[in-house]
Amino acid sequence: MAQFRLPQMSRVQKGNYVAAKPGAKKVRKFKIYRWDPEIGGNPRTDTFEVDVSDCAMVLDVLLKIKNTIDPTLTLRRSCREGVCGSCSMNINGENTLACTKALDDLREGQVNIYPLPHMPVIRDLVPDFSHFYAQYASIQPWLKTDSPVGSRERLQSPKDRKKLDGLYECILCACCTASCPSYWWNPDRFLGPAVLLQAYRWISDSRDEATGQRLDELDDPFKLYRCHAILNGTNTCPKGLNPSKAIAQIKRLIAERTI
Amino acid sequence: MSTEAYKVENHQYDVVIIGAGGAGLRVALGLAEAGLSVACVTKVFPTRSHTVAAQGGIAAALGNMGEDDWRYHFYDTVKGGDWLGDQDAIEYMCREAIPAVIELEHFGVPFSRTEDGHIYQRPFGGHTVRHGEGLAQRACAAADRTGHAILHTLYTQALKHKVKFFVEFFVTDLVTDPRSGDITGALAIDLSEGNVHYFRGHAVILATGGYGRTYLSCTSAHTCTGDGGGAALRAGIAMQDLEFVQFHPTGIYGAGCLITEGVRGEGGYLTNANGERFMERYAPHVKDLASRDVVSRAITIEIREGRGVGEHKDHVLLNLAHLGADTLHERLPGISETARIFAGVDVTKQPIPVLPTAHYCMGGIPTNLYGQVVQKVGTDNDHIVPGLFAIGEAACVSVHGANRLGTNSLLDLIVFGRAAAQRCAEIIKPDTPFAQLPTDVLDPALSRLDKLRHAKGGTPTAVLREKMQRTMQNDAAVFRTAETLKQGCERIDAVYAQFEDVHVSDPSLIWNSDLMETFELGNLLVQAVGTMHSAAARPETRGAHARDDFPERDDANWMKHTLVKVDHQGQCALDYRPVHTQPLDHEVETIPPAKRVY
Amino acid sequence: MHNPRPISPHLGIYRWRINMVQSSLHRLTGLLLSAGAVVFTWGLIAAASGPHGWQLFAEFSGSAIGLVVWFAWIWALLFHLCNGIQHLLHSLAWDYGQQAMRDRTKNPSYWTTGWVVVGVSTVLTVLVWVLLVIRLTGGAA
Amino acid sequence: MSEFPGQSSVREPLKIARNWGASHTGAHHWWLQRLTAVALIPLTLWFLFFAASLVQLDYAAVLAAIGQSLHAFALILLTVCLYWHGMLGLDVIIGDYVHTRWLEVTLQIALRFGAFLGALATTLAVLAIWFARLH
Repeated sequence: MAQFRLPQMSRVQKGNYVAAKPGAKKVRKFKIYRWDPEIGGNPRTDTFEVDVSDCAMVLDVLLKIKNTIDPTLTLRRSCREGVCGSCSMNINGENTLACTKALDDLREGQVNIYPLPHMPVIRDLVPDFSHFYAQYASIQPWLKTDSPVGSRERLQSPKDRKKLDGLYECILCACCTASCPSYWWNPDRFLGPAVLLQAYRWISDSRDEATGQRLDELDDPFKLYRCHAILNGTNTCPKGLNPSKAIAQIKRLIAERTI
Repeated sequence: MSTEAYKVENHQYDVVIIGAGGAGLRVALGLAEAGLSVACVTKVFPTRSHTVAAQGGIAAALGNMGEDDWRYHFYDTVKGGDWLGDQDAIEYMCREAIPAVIELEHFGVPFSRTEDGHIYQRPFGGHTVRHGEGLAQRACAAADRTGHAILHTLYTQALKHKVKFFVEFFVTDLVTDPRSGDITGALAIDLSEGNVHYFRGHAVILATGGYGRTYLSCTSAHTCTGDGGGAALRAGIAMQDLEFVQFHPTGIYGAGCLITEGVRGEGGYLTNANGERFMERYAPHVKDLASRDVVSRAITIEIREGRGVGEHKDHVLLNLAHLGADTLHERLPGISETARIFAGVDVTKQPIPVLPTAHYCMGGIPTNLYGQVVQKVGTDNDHIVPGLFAIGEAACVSVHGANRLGTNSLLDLIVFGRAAAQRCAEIIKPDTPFAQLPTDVLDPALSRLDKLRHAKGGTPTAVLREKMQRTMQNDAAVFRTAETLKQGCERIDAVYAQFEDVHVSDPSLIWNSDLMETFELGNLLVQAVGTMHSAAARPETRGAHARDDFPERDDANWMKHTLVKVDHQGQCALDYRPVHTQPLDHEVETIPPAKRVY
Repeated sequence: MHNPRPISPHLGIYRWRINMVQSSLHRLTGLLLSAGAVVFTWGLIAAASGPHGWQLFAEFSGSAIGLVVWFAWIWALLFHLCNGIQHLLHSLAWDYGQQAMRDRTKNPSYWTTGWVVVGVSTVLTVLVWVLLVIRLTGGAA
Repeated sequence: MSEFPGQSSVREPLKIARNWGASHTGAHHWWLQRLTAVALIPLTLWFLFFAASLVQLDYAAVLAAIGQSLHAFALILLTVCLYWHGMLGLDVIIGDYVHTRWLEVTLQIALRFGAFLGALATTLAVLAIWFARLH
């Protein structure tokens, strides 16, 4: 059966409490998931009281904790402006990028921070993405053409180019994929929203000559049709993209060619 | 320490690439296409590299939107670089730009389009036609996400060509054969498993990007720590022109996030506290589209003279509301989002508060125009270091000279990534056997790894890093004087010395980001030291290196590249090598130095 | 080999929004309706088998358990129906609240329609039962 | 599932990602589910009223109502769509949650037989009432 409860060794225990330093101006509490592979055992949640007076985004807080309280806190981060997709994590129950999630946009009270849901954890907030990347590779996400090209660019009308808007901007942060209950229960066979959005990005490209083949490859009860339009992915996309809609469009295209 | 304690996994590839940004991916797929075995070792998943943050465009004189010629591009680049760029390399880049960008389109990059279906091109700072007579529309753009579009597409092409990636492998050092002194490969930690790996190759290509994080406020990602440059300096390689660090005129005030020059290309303009379009005074012809060093200096002067906006009068405003919601939505959707998130500004109604922010390192590891690392050996100014390549921001070809033009960095990645792949394919035969190496070849790298891993000094990495960043921010800023630079040298040397006292809190090798940041700090620090000392030694104003006390360019004495070596004690050895003023062939003529007006 | 990696928390921490509630209910009501199909079959076979068989079925339908089953079935049917219509619209790639999502200034339109689905199905259930009760108590229907 | 991707597998991720290929059968399922769903909208609404009209009727009147040709026809249509739609739905639920291979296959087989038998029995019952009324 699909495991709705976490396996015994994955259940989260209560961890340490770090109080704010005296003289802190604006204190907020952050409960953060921790797991150290060298120690093993069950993961825990540590709670940090942090002076957030000089922090705008959740990432600022995490780096402040790392720099001034606990250097062992582990997370991915890079661009800090929402374009690289490194710092995706679950903040107050929803997947998003820590670097663009403003503290002011979070509801009052304690902030809960977990790694992306239902993924194997390497350490603290760093989950293992290798399967996600392999699934991305499995849809052959590159331009496929056989027609010869000259020394000039292929032409594409602005109208056709517009079809790629809302698709090519995906940053592969996996927020949507890790928010999808269907993916939680079938990660090995369901491609998940992010990868399907990318599949649709190539299906929609007027220059690509493998559209039919791409649709063939997706026509499978598990790869594509595990999507039950729950819309968690669309809800959570930090870039405001719409994977659920992309998936609906793939399904529609596949259906249309059979009728 | 005992190096036996580390079980090292060995890999052999024809070519080992370190870094998987735009340059790393372009060279990787070129090599894979040529049938060489390639390992691409990268500390972040390829699409998380900082190329992804490039916004405005990639330059190529396609002439899709009006008159253009690569020779104009050549002229603009030489002039933009304040005559410090090598004209042979610049000629190569500007000419190859056209096929290189067309090739990107063939790879599938989703460029924006003109009405007739060609690649959309927008104006950019410093890009002109007929040697400054008019603005050129030369920046090929995918909305304002050009870097993202290119990086993702290159990654897909690398997948297509089955490039072998080692993702989240952190390279700690280059490995040198102690007998010959040749670079034989690199030592890396697999972050997810905590194992040590030795990647051996007939060539090692450094595509590790710039060292922007030496500054406190920069547009660079947290990961832009110049790891290749650091490793090269430690391996005894001299770096070139480090003093030239570009400040982008329009980083968001406070956050430092980049707002592309493409905003001004589309018609945006800067204003001061009086609401005046002050660029008209500094660059009467092209105004807001002067090259970046000019605009950054102008903004700094405005603020200095009390015409800055805001409570502290410490920034200026970038106006774009007049462009209209439709244009903003279609052409600049990304910066609309960034401005909303980081400045709380609705760009359809309000201007964006901006400030010059450290952005790009013109300097780097010196190479020829095939990406091969060159050093000055005796009288030979272009001695090729066998088996070592550098491309992208890590390298200094030098096409950007003293100041890079916007959109030329993406171009640099693609053109020289491509060139390096071609050169490797010429000089390396697939599956050439490897010679036996001494058994202790890894010892220096392993002992450094072991030392830092167990570093138990009194100064946390984060504290030291901030000290370095503040020093660079204060003393190697847009304007420099002998005084600030002297003080900067003393301070940065002190920070360097303090690195001996660094504290790493956790000896684990599995995703130990504290350890990783310490390695990164080590890399940043050598380059910070090199930058400060190179800058202190150059008494002239050229491009991004602006001296208050020497406001003029001094071509008689200083039209030459700085070379700097930094030894293990942090001592700098400076040397100089001439600028190549001769173009490659007769298609263009040398552009003689002239006063730079825009 | 490293220590076995834990699986990060999922259902236990994820924030429920109306869309997730709808999806769970759609599944739950689907199961109820499938069970109801068996009752439906029983009723028709009972009718075909003769007065005695029908009597049993009618008694069950009128009993307390029977009434609960019917109530649940009708609610399940109406919810599944309304939600199913939204699903069909989604299948046409309609109602995804496109642009409003981008700037996060508005809630996506499918949250609104989600609440409409819940509201309409509840109102309809009540309405059907009011009518039934009126009929059962001998009122004109 | 047998291999949780990335947790303790010694297999290459690409092996797991590509493992199953595509069965090219999803569209059929999707199409039939929606087709039966659309048919069920009027059919179930009609049935609500029809069932309500049977409340408190005596046996003969019930038989008479079911035996009306139009009603019998609608009931058979409803039966077919209901069972078909239900089967497709339960198929998805089993696929989502049941990952023990033998159990999954057994349930899928049982589901198909069950749905077929259920639909057949219901249809026969309606036909029997209709024939009885004709004669």
